[in-house]
Amino acid sequence: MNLRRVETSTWIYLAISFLLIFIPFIVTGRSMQFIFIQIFIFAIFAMSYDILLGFTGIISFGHVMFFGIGAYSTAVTLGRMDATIGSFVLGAIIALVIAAIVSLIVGALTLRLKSHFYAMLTLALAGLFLVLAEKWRSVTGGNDGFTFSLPEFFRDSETMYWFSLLSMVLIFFGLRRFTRSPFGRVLMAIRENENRTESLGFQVTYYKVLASVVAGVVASFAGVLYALSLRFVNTAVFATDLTIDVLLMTIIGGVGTLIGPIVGAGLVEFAHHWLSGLADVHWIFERWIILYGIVYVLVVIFFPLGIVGTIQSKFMNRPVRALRTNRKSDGKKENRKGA
Amino acid sequence: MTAILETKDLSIAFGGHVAVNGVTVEIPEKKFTSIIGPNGAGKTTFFNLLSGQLSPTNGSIYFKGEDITKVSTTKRARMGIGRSFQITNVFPNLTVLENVRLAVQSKNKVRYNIFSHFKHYPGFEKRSLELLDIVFLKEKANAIAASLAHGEKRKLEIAMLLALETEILLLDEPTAGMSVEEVPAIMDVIRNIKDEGNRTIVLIEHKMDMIMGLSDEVLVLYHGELIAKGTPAEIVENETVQAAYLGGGV
Amino acid sequence: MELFISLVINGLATGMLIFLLAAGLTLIFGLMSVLNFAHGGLFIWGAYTGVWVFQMTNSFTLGIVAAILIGLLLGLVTERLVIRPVYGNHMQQILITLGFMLVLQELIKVAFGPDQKAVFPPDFLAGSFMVGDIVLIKYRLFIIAVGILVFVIASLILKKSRIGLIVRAGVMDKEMVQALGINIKLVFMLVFMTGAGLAALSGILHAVYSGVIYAEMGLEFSILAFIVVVIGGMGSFPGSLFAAILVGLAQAFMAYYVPALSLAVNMLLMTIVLIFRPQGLFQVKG
Amino acid sequence: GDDGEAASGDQDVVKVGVLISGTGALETYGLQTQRGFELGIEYGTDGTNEVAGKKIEYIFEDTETDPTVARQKALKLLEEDEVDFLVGSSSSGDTLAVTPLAEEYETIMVVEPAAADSITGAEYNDYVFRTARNSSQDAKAAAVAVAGEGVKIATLAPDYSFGHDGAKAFIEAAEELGAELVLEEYADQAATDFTANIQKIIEAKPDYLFVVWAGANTPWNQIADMRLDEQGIKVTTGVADIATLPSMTPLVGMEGFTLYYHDLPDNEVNDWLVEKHMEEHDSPPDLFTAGGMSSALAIIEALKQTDGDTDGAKLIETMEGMSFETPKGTMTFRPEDHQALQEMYSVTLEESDEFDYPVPVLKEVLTPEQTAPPIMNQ
Amino acid sequence: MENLLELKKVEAFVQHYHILHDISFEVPKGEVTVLLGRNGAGKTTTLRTIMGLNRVSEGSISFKGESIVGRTTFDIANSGIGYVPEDQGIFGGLTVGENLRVAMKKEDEKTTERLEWILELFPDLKKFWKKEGGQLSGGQKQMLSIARAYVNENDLLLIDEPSKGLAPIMVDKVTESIQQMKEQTTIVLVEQNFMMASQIGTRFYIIDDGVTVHSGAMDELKEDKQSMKKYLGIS
Ligand SMILES: Nc1ncnc2c1ncn2[C@@H]1O[C@H](COP(=O)(O)OP(=O)(O)OP(=O)(O)O)[C@@H](O)[C@H]1O
Ligand SMILES: Nc1ncnc2c1ncn2[C@@H]1O[C@H](COP(=O)(O)OP(=O)(O)OP(=O)(O)O)[C@@H](O)[C@H]1O
Ligand SMILES: [Mg+2]
Ligand SMILES: [Mg+2]
Repeated sequence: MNLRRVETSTWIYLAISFLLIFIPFIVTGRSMQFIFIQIFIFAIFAMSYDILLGFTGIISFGHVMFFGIGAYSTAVTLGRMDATIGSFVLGAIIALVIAAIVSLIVGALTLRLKSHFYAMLTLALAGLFLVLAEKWRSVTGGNDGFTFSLPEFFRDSETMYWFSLLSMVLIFFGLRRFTRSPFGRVLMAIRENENRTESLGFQVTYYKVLASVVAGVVASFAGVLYALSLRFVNTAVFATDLTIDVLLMTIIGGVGTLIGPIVGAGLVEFAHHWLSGLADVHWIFERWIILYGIVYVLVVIFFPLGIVGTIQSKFMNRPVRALRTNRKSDGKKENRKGA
Repeated sequence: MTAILETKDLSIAFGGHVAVNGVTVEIPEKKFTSIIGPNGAGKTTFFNLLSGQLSPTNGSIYFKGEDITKVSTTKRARMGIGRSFQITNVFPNLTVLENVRLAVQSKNKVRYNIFSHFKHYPGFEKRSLELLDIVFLKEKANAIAASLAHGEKRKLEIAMLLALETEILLLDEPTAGMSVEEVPAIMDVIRNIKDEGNRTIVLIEHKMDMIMGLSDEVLVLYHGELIAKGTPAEIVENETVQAAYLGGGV
Repeated sequence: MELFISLVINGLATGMLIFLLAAGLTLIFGLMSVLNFAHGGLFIWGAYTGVWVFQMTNSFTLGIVAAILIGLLLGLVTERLVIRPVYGNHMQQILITLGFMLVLQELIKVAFGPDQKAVFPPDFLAGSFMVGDIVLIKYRLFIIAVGILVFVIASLILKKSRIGLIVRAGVMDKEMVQALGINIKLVFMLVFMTGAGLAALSGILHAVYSGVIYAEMGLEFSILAFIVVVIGGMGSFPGSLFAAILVGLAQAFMAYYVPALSLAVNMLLMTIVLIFRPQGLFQVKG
Repeated sequence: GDDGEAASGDQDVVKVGVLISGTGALETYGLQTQRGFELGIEYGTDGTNEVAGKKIEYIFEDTETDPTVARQKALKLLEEDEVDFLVGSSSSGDTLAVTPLAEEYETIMVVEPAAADSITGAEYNDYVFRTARNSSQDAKAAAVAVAGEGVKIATLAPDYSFGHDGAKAFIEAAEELGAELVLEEYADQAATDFTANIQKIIEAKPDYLFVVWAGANTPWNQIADMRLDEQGIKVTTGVADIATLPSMTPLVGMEGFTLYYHDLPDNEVNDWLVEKHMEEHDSPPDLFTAGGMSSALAIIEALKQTDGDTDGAKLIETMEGMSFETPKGTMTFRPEDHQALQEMYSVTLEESDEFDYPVPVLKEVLTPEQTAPPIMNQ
Repeated sequence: MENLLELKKVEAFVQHYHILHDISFEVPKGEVTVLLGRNGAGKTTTLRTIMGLNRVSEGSISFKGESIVGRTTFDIANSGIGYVPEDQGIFGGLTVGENLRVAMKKEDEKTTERLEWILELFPDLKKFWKKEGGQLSGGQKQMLSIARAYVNENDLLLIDEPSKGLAPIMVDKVTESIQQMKEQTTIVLVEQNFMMASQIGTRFYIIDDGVTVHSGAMDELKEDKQSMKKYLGIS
């Protein structure tokens, strides 16, 4: 990982982003563009998850709560106000602010709770948000949800495409810088060995909370885009399934790589689209989730680093990190916790 | 001679077992103090209390006259108390270089910078490599820490501790499991630090020749209590110490 | 007063049902430190197979036996294919078992069709009787009895045998246990199978209780089981029992007195417990 | 996509895109709609697949019961297939994610079988017509079946929109008929223990308990176990699809309603449907099969009246107030909110010799006027 | 003399790293064979390879005349080999007593006798019988690890750096215990403490970079200043 290589990869990513700009001229159908938009949105969502899972080593089962917060904030604001850019911006700001506050509080709980306990807590919190969305029907329309209209600017599918693409690219480079900053290095250290990080003089608390806030805010922004792309929102944006989806994307793509979640999002969305489209060919494709599940299990066993992670470790001689924790020491850590 | 670290009646009990029992001691500044004592005497626990990994059930700790009994591990590390661990405690999945670089980064107080690239600090890498060189680990700079042999991990520990450039170095059996050939070399590293004369070193060791060769003062812990204190020569002569610790043969 | 008693009994029954569901999970987590999110998959397979045999043969006992057998069998398969590569790594366990859960759930639809299926209790457990003004539903009493039985047996086994020790040691350092001459793989497999058998057993019992089975119930109920295990303290049998009953009672009473919150009661309970007692109510060693 | 007929791009084709839940929790509903729709086209065109000189082509798409997929599939239908009509979908959420597209693309969408009131209420747009009954119609049917002057009623419903909508509408309708509400009870939709709720109901001592229920965990067993009948409380509810009938065994004797059961409606269309369905699928048509057929018949009737013109505005004009024959008798799209008024059936649940589950037996046909729901889109 | 254990041209991998290149040595019954070498030479890897914890790619390992290459670890252990790993391998969550109980293959009188002998040797273990292994001090862990290998009757003991982290007085005790053990059992010892090694060892092998480069009788080595300097850096 020397300076020069970083630069080449940056150029490659920029080039790919540049090429993606022209997709709408080739793929003119809104439905295909819609798939791309979804990929960009879920890539953003998955990258935010990667910050937690891959870089800080925090498993959350409730990451969808921030996504939902983003989606509902936007939808409610646009639904209640005129469909103008102004209300969109307001909605987005509300989304980000709420997400920041919630993630600050939730993140602070990582101090008390370790690994699966934290995971379960976030699951519960996301569940509570789901209940809130179902119950607060005057605002959310209950689980059927509601539709709203978009500002003129976003109505065009191409605009939406470019806007999502731009967001994804900016967020990618932003997060990449974030993870490669001295701060990001410390996050990785925390993932590896929290106690040790502390005794090196880093205040672990702040790092974890800030990572959680960054992840929450980015996820919320993905939710904002999601609501825009769908022009509709219902309680599904708080469903645990979404967390699972985004988890799968991150894992399949490769945790701790940032580019992995993007690849994962693309792959999962396209695989979904094509496999389910094959339902006429053979009934098994109607049950495409089986294939999906099997592929996923295989990936975890044989390519625990995900696609990007495996490529990096095989061909670029990068040190293998991420999920491959030393099994023995992992077990021992458990002991100490029990003590 | 001023004391940089001071404990007053320091005790800690685990359940019913008192591991450190009313230890009152002054660690003189810029001197080399060694702690010896049988296995389970409470040496590591004493270090854990000094560095903040554990908090005492009783008593207090002073650093440069300031009460730090309630100060967190992190803060103490920043104030200048650095330690190495008896059980190797490194970042297993990061490279050796990255392990040290994290310590260097902390030393240079680059902590919350989220905007610049970590490569913008080439000095860190250079410094890390220097340190690795000192502990004979330079060739392994790009190896994953988990793949190191036991002795190599001990060296990495030391490099990380040195990187922090803390005023006090608490070394917990730094040479345990290190090969006969390299013990003297590591001793030299430690001696050099000592000779620079501006650090306080506290060492836990079972290798008496090291203790003898390096220490200005030796503390003896026994069943959690401080039972003797003095120059190496005095301690070796001390009969209680001989019976409880040294035994006959070696 | 009748109301109170009736709520208590129903709460207990629900609690026992949840306990049965959580018991397998507790065993697998408590001993092997494996977070098995495919638990729900084993649960539905137990439910569907058990119900199928029950309806074919008209014998509830055979249904139960079939459920347990399929549980053991699937446990074997799951352990060998899915769990074995990821012992000791919680993160991977969560991920891989979630994926496998999807497979198991979807396979149910292939094997039994996507429709929900109605289930009725066997005649000797059907209906209810009245004691004074209190309605006692037979099947619930049956559940309470089975729950207690399972609890007692499991506790005895764990207390008396060295197996618990071996498994716990195996989780901490697998290589070392093997170096002590223990075939830890076999031991793990057997424990996992037992856990899976328990999951499947609770599947059939639950199916008859709720009167209906459907493929998605696996995930739904495994989340509930996890909640209980967390509240009770991961890996503690008494903890799970206590937590399950707590949840059961809370559900019953909340549904009566504060229905608005009944949707959220499990989640709330877990949140509160996690915040104030992160290790769960019953702390266990190891 | 599932092309019903070979696609050809020429002018004399009318294309219909049908969104169904082909996978996911509602996939059985999706299948019913699909079969009904196919049969509807066959019946409506006398097997020619042609109306007003135009060939009808239809494409089924699976929404997977996911609004995102629903929207994507709808876009595909509208843009790539350039459909002239949309039909669907099995879930209200999916439907709501699509209805704005109908307006945007000025394409008529026939909603079937999604029941949320808001589709023809708060979220109404001119291009949406619904052949499915909405939740309020269900509730009215239930009210008509049991309510009367001085009758005490209680409700039990799952605690989410569907349950609340249903209970509210029922209470309104029942109170209008002179009934008195004594308890409105909501239970967690995922709960398995309803005894606390039932306990409360017993204490409130209503004459009738109206249960709105959908989803798998049913309260029927427990209602029977808690011996409501012995306490003089009669249960009433909607009878749903055949798959759920076995679980209603404990409710035998109950008076309730249904929107469709294959031997209830007495008309030519239904006779044909039952016969044909038996022939092709070896089973009787189910709850939403009739609905799927109705949606096809509505489209055919509209095309007949416009003589094959698929212009949105023209179709709206035509379809508002349009009546058409369906397996459920004559349906009429109410001009105000485009909701089809339709027959509902008041039934008694009885044991059957033929099946090992109870079946609904007709008590009374409720006319479209009797069950007309309030207009909610203003 | 009969060789209890024999390694011939063993090559082994740790993950995909080729660590052992050519390890050959013989362990005659009833003797203490010492493996020496600097850090990272491959001593630990050699012991782990014997225990079946690493993949052998070439060469043979035979124990009691039978090849044990490719056999599972527990099988090898059950054929009569006890192992004290370098990192002690204490089950941190189990108590001292439980740690020993897991190790005990039988609970007969003989075992009880041995246990008593061990507890006499290491009174700390008795004192902390109910304490969790993870909470022991470094030296106590070392004692427990040794004790665990002693409770069973084994034909061969593989002991990796037993003196590490022990107080001088304990080093003496452990030395003494090994002296006693060697009456009944054959021992392979990896040790950095040359004093100790030379006291108990009968025969030595020096490993360097995964290759056995030198061997001989322990007594000779003490005299052989040149080899000492060349391979061990001791002068
Ligand atoms: N976390 C803990 N819980 C309970 N007891 C503990 C804990 N940590 C240490 N002890 C006990 O305190 C005593 C002192 O342990 P400590 O690790 O300080 O010894 P030590 O002097 O460093 O010994 P060694 O030379 O063997 O490393 C031991 O008896 C140990 O069992
Ligand atoms: N998991 C691993 N991955 C890669 N290399 C490894 C791994 N384990 C050990 N090694 C390498 O194998 C070599 C031999 O290691 P081993 O632990 O056998 O040495 P040793 O002779 O026991 O040293 P020490 O005296 O320090 O304990 C070392 O260079 C080490 O870096
Ligand atoms: Mg110590
Ligand atoms: Mg070694």
